[in-house]
Amino acid sequence: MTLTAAPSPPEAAASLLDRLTGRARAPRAERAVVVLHDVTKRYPNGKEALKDVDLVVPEGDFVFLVGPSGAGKSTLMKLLIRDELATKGVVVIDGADLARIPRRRVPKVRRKIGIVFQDFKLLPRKSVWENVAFALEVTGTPRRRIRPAVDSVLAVVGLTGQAQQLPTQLSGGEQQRTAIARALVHDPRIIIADEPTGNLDPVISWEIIQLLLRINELGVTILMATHDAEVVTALRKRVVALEDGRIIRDEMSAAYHRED
Amino acid sequence: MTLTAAPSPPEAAASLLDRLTGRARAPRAERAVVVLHDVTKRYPNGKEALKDVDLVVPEGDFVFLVGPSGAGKSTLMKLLIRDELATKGVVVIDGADLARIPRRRVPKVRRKIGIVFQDFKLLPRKSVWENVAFALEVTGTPRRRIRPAVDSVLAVVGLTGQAQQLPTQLSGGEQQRTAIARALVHDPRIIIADEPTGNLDPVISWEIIQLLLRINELGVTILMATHDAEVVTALRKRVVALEDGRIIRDEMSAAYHRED
Amino acid sequence: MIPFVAFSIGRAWQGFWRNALMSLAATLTMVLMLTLLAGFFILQNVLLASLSFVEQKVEVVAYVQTTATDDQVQALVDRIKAMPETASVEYVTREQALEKFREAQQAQGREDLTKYLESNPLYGSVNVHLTHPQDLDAVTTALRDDPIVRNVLNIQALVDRVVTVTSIVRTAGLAMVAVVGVIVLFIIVNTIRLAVVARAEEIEIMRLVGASDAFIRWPFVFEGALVGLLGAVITLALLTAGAEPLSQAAVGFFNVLPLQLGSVGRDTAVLVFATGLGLGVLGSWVSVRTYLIR
Amino acid sequence: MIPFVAFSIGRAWQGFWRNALMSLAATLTMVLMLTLLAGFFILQNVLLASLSFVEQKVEVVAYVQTTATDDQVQALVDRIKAMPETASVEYVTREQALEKFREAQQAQGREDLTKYLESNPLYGSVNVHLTHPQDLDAVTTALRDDPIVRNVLNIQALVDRVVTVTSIVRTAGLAMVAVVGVIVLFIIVNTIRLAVVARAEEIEIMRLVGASDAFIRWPFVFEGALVGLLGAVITLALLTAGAEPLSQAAVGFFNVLPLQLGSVGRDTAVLVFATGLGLGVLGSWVSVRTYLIR
Ligand SMILES: Nc1ncnc2c1ncn2[C@@H]1O[C@H](COP(=O)(O)OP(=O)(O)OP(=O)(O)O)[C@@H](O)[C@H]1O
Ligand SMILES: Nc1ncnc2c1ncn2[C@@H]1O[C@H](COP(=O)(O)OP(=O)(O)OP(=O)(O)O)[C@@H](O)[C@H]1O
Ligand SMILES: [Mg+2]
Ligand SMILES: [Mg+2]
Repeated sequence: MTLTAAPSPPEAAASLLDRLTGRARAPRAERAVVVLHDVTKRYPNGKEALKDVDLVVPEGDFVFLVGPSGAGKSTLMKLLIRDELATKGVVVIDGADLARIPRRRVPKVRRKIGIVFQDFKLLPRKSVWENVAFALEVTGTPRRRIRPAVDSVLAVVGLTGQAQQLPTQLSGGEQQRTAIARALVHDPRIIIADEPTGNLDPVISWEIIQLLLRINELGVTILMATHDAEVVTALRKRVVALEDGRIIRDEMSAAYHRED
Repeated sequence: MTLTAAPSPPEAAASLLDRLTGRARAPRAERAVVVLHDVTKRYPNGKEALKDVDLVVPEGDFVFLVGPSGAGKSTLMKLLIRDELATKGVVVIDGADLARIPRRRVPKVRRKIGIVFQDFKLLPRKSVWENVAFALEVTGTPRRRIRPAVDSVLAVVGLTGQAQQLPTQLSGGEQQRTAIARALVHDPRIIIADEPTGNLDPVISWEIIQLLLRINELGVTILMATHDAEVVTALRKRVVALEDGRIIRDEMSAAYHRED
Repeated sequence: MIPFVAFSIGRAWQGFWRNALMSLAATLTMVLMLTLLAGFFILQNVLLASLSFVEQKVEVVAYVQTTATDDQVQALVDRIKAMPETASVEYVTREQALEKFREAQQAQGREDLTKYLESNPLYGSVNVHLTHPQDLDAVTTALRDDPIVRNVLNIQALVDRVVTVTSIVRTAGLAMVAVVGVIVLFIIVNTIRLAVVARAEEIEIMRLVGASDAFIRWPFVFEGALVGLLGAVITLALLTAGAEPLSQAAVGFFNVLPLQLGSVGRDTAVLVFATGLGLGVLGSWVSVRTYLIR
Repeated sequence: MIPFVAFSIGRAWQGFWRNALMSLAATLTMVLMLTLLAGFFILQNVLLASLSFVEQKVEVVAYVQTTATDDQVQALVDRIKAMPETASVEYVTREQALEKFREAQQAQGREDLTKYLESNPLYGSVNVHLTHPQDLDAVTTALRDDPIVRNVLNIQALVDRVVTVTSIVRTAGLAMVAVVGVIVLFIIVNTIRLAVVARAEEIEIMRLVGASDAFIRWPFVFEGALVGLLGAVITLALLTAGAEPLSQAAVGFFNVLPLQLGSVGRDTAVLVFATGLGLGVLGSWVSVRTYLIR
């Protein structure tokens, strides 16, 4: 893992990657960073993808979102970054009510979140390196700090060799890892990962999960939708199960399937 | 499972779906439908995605293609539908040498194959129904035969309710199932599925695998790339393992990992 | 065949509306370009009509000997009339000439000098209007060769001037129509290409699922034809709506220069339809080709 | 601020070249449209110059009493010269008038009637060229009111004709430039919109990863500016290359109508640059807006 040789900054400003390598310690808090209250989402075609959902995620939590295909997992995540607006109910991210904040503050909220989209959503005409760097550039990060940060996060996900390729020149798993790198690089407070290991082989899958666990231990809240029963069951984290738009289960230290 | 009520046609013309439901019996043969001989694929940027690959798949085989991310699985599949041309070596599909046949015969070869792309490749401005129907329309199938065929294949993958939605209005798993439906609907002789269950929950995953197994029993050759160790190990089919562009293992009745 | 055409047209129709923003942008471009082309075509016709009007004003005057008999003059007039270069011939007798001279002098407020004369000092003349002023030489020679012609007024300088101006204006007009035509062609083809490029992915997917070239191409070609036809219809509607007030406004002009525009309306309609449809089809055909040859 | 601008320009440059096909298509459209606009602008200037040339040919002729003294005539000439409506004034004496008359008669091959006279029957005249033929009335009245003026030649009919034709041609020219200008505007904005629509997905992704509006908009705006600038530069290069042969070809025309075109070259350059840059920026701004307001 290549890392910046910069002198360790004060704790408050410590980057995710610095903290990952043990140069900074994790803050501790019990504030709720994600709150959904009585949320219903009806799409224009009438489909109710979420129904009366209540969910509170305290800072530093690791939550698995499980449920069958079409249950509403991605819809929930879209609400969190205000890609869609809730039809009913309140969505609060780190104190900001997404339906109330002015439009120009929306990007600021989104930058607190690192999101891995289920369909990756890579910029088709930019290289892997540029796709990842983009998340830093839009926050006005100076160029000299962008370069080392991107290089090291690409090393973390194992894409150093593919840095200059375009998304169309990547394998499925490489695209997915690019999306993961982009979600991590800007040091977000919350990471939302929608099926981040669907295209990865078991070895890399586990590496990515380990990475997310380490990041989580540093105080970053993680919300991960997955169909990988093995991983969920093995980790014994909080599991929120959706079915047909409703939360049917919300247990701490749980498995993929209900255990009664 | 909704199916057409049409009277059973003669065996030779029996559709995949008819045969699936037991109305027709499977033909038996031992001809090789897929042959790769000494195939190397070098991409324009110099990357060698496949190196000296030899692979013979007899008609009616069920082959799992496994290997880490970036091993060359998707590249191999792209060669089979002539999306890419081999840099060296011969690729033969059902007797047709893909590098030699005239351009206008290429679509005919592609229609013998049903392919599930890793990134789905759905037409963004057509509904689920139209995306699936398209594979029949391009072969000049009359309208009255298209409707029942599409309806029944959508029922098989569980998308009857989403038939009129656009791909952007689908969940990840629904998109994947649309891609699967499109690959099945035109009754192909070979099915190539690139990570067809990456976005599906365990239950639907198993249903799709069961479906592919039943189709395979009817004599259709199946090539499936997957990272799902559980499925591969459970089924004990032929496993071809790629690593860094080379075939490192090709065993009958094998597991996901090498068992020595 | 018929199912294939029906399929292609149906798909073209869908493609047009599913991509509404893009299709309407292309159609708008088509309308504007066809309007431009039609405007130029009409203008060019007005210009040509104006120029022939100006040219027909060129008059060759041959003075006739006082000794010439009426028969001789008539023979000359007939001979000149028979020449293909001649538009019209008029004979002005000595008496008419004097009358005209007097009127002209009076109109200019000059004293009538003719009243001091006992006899008419003027000559009768044969005035010839030319179809094309370039033919001046032929007619002048033909007149001069006749024994009853005393002399032919030398208007070579004037004619040269008229010929220079009209030929330059005519060439410039043609060049402008050509330039505008080429621009219209490029823009329309370009616009359709942009619309097709935006759907490169769609074409790619069709290829990969085994669609033959015809199944990919024809829906696009029909879509191009739809854009072309729609553009042509809207353009013609606009032109028809605008024709009445415009010709009202131009009525002064047409009074001053009484022009014959004949079948311009029909020609314009044909031009607009042919261009719209042709370029729509051509543009799609060429643009889709780029993605098929692979 | 400076890093942001540098970032935006860098990204615009990348965007332009990564989308080369689309960008070049848009630039081509820009070039063609600007060429059209420049062509029309120049044409309009030639037209206006031609019309003022024609108008300056309108001459008011006032015949002066034979009894008028040189001082009186000079006073009249000075007075008329001082009028703002007057372009130039010329005094033709009786002797000059006779001389001209003789020349004219001779040129027309007519017998010289004046040799039968003992005295000069013609009048001296003050000939006034008007700046605008519409001012005929004012000048005619001023001349007629002078006691030494015998009469003023009535050219109202002629002037009316000229005024009608020139004003119609002038209005038509302006209308054409306006129509072409609007078409150019729409086409360029439309082309840029098409190019932006094709990248809607890209904009969408930027929004979702937290790019603020400015970070999304400005690269596109600079890219539009790049298309505009490049289009303008190519257009001007083409015009400069074409100017020499074209003006060579038109030399006959300019000889016949000695026109003053003055600063048209500079004005055209300014017009082309301003339009290219302005529409490029405006087009992107408006097109991107559609995707930001959500
Ligand atoms: N834009 C949309 N318009 C209409 N319906 C939609 C839209 N997006 C999603 N849906 C529907 O809402 C339901 C929930 O979709 P969602 O993407 O949230 O599922 P998911 O839990 O992420 O499933 P998967 O595991 O397959 O990704 C699906 O049935 C889908 O068809
Ligand atoms: N168009 C391309 N140009 C250059 N390199 C490419 C291109 N497509 C793929 N590659 C490279 O070739 C290698 C093999 O890619 P391929 O898509 O075949 O992998 P894969 O086995 O399907 O992986 P995954 O399981 O992640 O989908 C990768 O390292 C990838 O970066
Ligand atoms: Mg999903
Ligand atoms: Mg792959």
